[in-house]
Amino acid sequence: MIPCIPRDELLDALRKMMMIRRLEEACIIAAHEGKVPGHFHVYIGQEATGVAVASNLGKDDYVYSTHRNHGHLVARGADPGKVLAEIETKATGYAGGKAGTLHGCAPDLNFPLSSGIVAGVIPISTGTAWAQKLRGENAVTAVFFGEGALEEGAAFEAINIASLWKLPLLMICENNTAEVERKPGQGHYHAPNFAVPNITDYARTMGLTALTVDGIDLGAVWNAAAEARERAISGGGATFIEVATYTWPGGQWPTLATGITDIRHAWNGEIPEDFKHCENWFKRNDPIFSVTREFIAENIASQTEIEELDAEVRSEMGKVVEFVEASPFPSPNTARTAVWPN
Amino acid sequence: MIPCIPRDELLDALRKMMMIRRLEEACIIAAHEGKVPGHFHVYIGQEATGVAVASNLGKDDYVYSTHRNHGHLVARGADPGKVLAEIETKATGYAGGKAGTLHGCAPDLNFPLSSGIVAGVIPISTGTAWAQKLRGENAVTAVFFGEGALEEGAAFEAINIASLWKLPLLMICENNTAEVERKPGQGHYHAPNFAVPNITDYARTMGLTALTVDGIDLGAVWNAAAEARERAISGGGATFIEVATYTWPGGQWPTLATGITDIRHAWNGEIPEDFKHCENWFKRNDPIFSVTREFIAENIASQTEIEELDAEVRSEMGKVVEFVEASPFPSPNTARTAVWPN
Amino acid sequence: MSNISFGAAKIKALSDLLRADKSVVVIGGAGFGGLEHSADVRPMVEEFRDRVLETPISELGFCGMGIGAAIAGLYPIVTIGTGSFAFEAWPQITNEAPNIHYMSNGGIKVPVIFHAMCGIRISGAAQHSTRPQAMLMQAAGLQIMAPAVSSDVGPLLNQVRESERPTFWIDHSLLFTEKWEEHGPTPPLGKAAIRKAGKDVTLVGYSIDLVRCMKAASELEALGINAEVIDLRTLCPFDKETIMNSVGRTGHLVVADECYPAASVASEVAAIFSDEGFGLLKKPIKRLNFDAVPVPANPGLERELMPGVEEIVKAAKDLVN
Amino acid sequence: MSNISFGAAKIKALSDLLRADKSVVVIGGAGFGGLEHSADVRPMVEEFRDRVLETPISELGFCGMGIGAAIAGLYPIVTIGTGSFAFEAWPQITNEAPNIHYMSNGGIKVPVIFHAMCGIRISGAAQHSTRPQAMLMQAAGLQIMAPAVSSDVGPLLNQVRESERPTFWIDHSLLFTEKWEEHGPTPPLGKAAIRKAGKDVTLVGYSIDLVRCMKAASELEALGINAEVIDLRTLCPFDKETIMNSVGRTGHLVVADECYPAASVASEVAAIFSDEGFGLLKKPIKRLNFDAVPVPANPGLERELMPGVEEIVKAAKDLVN
Ligand SMILES: Cc1ncc(C[n+]2csc(CCOP(=O)(O)OP(=O)(O)O)c2C)c(N)n1
Ligand SMILES: Cc1ncc(C[n+]2csc(CCOP(=O)(O)OP(=O)(O)O)c2C)c(N)n1
Ligand SMILES: [Mg+2]
Ligand SMILES: [Mg+2]
Repeated sequence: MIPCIPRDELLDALRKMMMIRRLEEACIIAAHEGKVPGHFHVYIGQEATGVAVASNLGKDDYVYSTHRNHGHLVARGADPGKVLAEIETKATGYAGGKAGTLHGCAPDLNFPLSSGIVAGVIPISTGTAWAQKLRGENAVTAVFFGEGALEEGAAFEAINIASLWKLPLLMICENNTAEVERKPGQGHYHAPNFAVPNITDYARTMGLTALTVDGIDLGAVWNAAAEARERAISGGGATFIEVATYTWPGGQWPTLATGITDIRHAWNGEIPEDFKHCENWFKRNDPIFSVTREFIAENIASQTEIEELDAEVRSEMGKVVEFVEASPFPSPNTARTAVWPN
Repeated sequence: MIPCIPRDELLDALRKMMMIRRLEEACIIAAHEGKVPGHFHVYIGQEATGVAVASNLGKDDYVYSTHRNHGHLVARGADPGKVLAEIETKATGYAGGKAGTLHGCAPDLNFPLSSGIVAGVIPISTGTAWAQKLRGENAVTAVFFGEGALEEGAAFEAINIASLWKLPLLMICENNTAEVERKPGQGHYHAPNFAVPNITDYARTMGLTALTVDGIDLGAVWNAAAEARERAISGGGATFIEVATYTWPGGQWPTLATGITDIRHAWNGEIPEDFKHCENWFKRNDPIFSVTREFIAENIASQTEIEELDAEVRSEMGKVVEFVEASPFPSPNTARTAVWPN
Repeated sequence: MSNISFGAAKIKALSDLLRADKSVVVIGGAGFGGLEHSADVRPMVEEFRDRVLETPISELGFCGMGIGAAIAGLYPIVTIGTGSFAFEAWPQITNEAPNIHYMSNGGIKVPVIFHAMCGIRISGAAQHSTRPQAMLMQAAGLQIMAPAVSSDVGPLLNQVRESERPTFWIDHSLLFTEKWEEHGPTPPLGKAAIRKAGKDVTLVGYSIDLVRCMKAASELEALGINAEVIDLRTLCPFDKETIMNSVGRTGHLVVADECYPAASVASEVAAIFSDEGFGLLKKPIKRLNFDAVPVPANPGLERELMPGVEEIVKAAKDLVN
Repeated sequence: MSNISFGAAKIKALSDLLRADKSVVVIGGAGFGGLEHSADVRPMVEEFRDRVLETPISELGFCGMGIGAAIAGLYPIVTIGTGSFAFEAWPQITNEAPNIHYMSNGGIKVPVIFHAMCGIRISGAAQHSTRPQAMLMQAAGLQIMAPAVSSDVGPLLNQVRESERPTFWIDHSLLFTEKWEEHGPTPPLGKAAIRKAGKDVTLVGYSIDLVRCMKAASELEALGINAEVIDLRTLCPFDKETIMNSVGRTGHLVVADECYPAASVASEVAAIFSDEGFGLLKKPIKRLNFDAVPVPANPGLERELMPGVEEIVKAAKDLVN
């Protein structure tokens, strides 16, 4: 579905999605060159979610994220250069190299924190939403988390609180294991060990408005976010949005498992030799391809226009990479700064 | 409802309920004489629950409880003398004065622990049930907790685990605030701050078999427990039983708010002068009265037989009190024993 | 001494803060003072109803809520109840709140204060008697208050507020009714205070143990022993200088600390004298901690494991004679 | 040195335990070794499939589960993953497991062992680098293992098993691939080990810091400084005697400890010499801790705050010269 917004905004949304994709590709490349210290997580395959949600937020709204925060930051409007710089722990990053990939933030954009502790950020987000409600602000809080976070008691307690006090909160549960069968005792990475087959049944029983949308459907996420924000501001309380995407093959130690994105695969039906085993990715699961196809089908943009947009984004990302390359690491004498405000 | 069991077992159940009541009365009296160190919680008004559940457990089954454990211990068959002695932290108590009222246990009866931490015992009970299942035993675990425990993430995590692995677990949720309206921000003691109006909807959504029974109805609790144990042993998994009772007027700092129980009030319709304000207690909420009335109505026992039973229990409790009075406090040189097995 | 109890001072200071500034909120309801003193706390709760959030039994959830409210610009006073329940919220208190300012390179402030009634309360038994303070000293970025005298409460609360640092305030169940007031200026945040000057032996305490040290000091005077008493007041920042200066004069040191012995507040005090304070002690320190045994329900057993005034007096006598 | 890494020794020891006794179970799945080494751990998980419970992301729940399974007579090995996640389970680890035996006056045993990969792992950043060991020393009733050498793993695991005590086993993310083996008898449970005899200075470490002390010791030999290296091995029980005896000979002490400085393992070591070990030190101790700053993501900043081999060598030199 295509969101009912002006064309330029539609193109801007796709542009943001492409920017996230190129940033994550650059991140993986940098990682394999040993430039990303520590364990990192990429947002490939989930770009539509972050962009659709963030595009519906106001500047006074707050955004919280998790270990998988790169895309949320860019979607919120963060400077990709400062984002990638932080991922590589450069001095020019949003946190001067102190946060790294796990704890991405953009304080000036009301993006205070990404917690690396599964579900850790959810209780925090309820407090921010409560403050907004207490002050009668026309603002909301959006918190992104994975479906695995629901297994933590912290998520339960926060959901109960959000429901009891009808908080102006958008709980975006990114279920990136939509295809995985739910059975107990699954050892592999973030395999669902949650007793409720349909996640939203749980949220609904807890008293939240809850719905599931398809993570490759920009419009569906867009509308869900818009309605949720409207509901939150008009006192209708928190909304739980499950965004369903299939597991991206790039895995837990990210590799370019689906290659460097060639936007033409969106329409030329080709699947590159090396990636024949990832047919679903090219045919269905890549949200950038699916949105591109929709845009072309609905004459929002031509193939050429899309290719131009893509080229623009790639050259901007090229500059980003240069900027990060040229950026220094933080000076040791910053190690002890910013422990306390005063 | 009257459980379909032989008369002598019915009388034994009522006897146990009376024993719990007399023990709690003795406990409150002792407390007001300064003999119960620390904060304590009594089981008055919930006697039918503990007795009905415990009567359906086998000797290899395990029982876990909370800060409100006195009644569960007696129902499980614990020696009332050793229970009251422990409450008064005497050397003759089950834990030699180390556990006190909060942490009542009876190791020789597979009653390992009462945790004073709300919901603390629930995860532990799932581990015991899992062990029983792993070893293919014909045994189950029963865990008692209050409705307030559901507000803790610990309870959520344990429920999820119990549901995923279909554990042989009886989760007895004693909702002793059945009459309290559920609205957020209630400050008074254990006021429900839980977003799900019907507790069982939550348990059911989590995949457990769940039902609600009336806490003054011995037979209803009895049958629920019997079926739950059967289900657990035959691989049907855990059952969540909400037992609903009204808040007993004795309150958070227990006082004899409904007087010393005079069993004749079960049938003579009188409400003592000082307790006119507690009409509901005498007419409906006292499970001992209600069970007594049923027994008489169904000719299980006559008023005289009930009075004899009551007299028997009172005299036994008299001996219990004497025993505890005569019991010494633990010797200081036991303070450092039993920290570690070896 | 004075007429205002520590608890009364606490409630007054909190009320003043709430009255002075609409951005101050309370999360957790009538926890201050514990059940015993909830009646004293209720009026404050009623007066500021609209800014008091009485929470579910969800410590992890509502402590996180306090952090999020602080990030949004409120000043949340989070009351946890018994100190043991801080364990339920441990991930938020020790692994979220203290890190956020640093992880944002100073971009985000988290001015939240957690309060809990900690310590050996007489028959709290094993699970309701925890002393989390030494554990909390291992959470860099968390400020820790542990005052003892009524006259410290108001000024400290305000200093903490101005510091904008995430803070844990250690209350003690038995301190609420204690009446001890100091006249003269309150030391700056992070400085210990000499509550009584003396030349023979230094007694170090904080929270309820400071009260015990003061009582011990007067008993010692009667025995002709002139003890100096130091009130740590805050555990992070931790004021080594004041302790070293005092021991430099007395050469003798007794530290009273309800924590378990290993890696305790007393360990940190003792460690000073193998380090910066090397050579200042004339004799070995006397470390008085609760024995390394779970807390028993029976008061006699509890007392057997618990250093009190008597043990402080004896320790000081052994050192001086 | 040897050919078997600490991690390999760990997996072998666990597998032996599982093979030898059907009542041994694993809760938490392939946590040992962390993600980096999950491939090494998988075969064990597969071999004992039916006795491995791979859990939800519910540390509080599954650590409690371990306790309940232990009460029922199993021997649960609970693997938490990264040490920071132990905070999620803090109420079960510190306020249930260590109290149950005492609260039942010895009637109930809780033979459960928790494992976690703790410490400064290089860019774990603020939330994944916690060192919970000093905090855990404040939980009386909890046994704490923190071995460093491959040859200790098997014997210690068996001794812990036999002790039937609730135990927390501190692993270190960087220790897994370290290869250090000792020949000769393993000390009894609770005793420290002298890993290298020396006369000039005593270096005390445990877990990864012991490895650093050993490396420092050989560098020091090259400089003509003869260092004695003590491996604490267990933090509770805590073996003061071995440390005192060594310092009695050397008079100089360096302790390396990744914990934050206040109320740390190093504090406890230092405290000995203001107390039972009074007078044994010829010079002030050198306490090497991670600075009291949240752990930054950038490796250079992390290194700036983190005492390594270089700092141990320098500290020892400063003491001896
Ligand atoms: C409390 C806690 N437990 C375990 C982990 C380790 N861990 C990191 S990411 C992850 C999986 C999270 O899955 P999900 O919430 O669905 O997020 P996703 O990675 O799929 O985006 C786990 C278990 C953690 N970071 N925190
Ligand atoms: C983790 C924790 N938080 C708070 C408390 C204080 N507390 C003791 S009993 C209680 C109310 C529990 O209500 P419920 O679970 O319904 O049990 P009930 O007392 O009604 O039997 C509370 C909040 C506690 N013991 N543990
Ligand atoms: Mg996921
Ligand atoms: Mg209740």
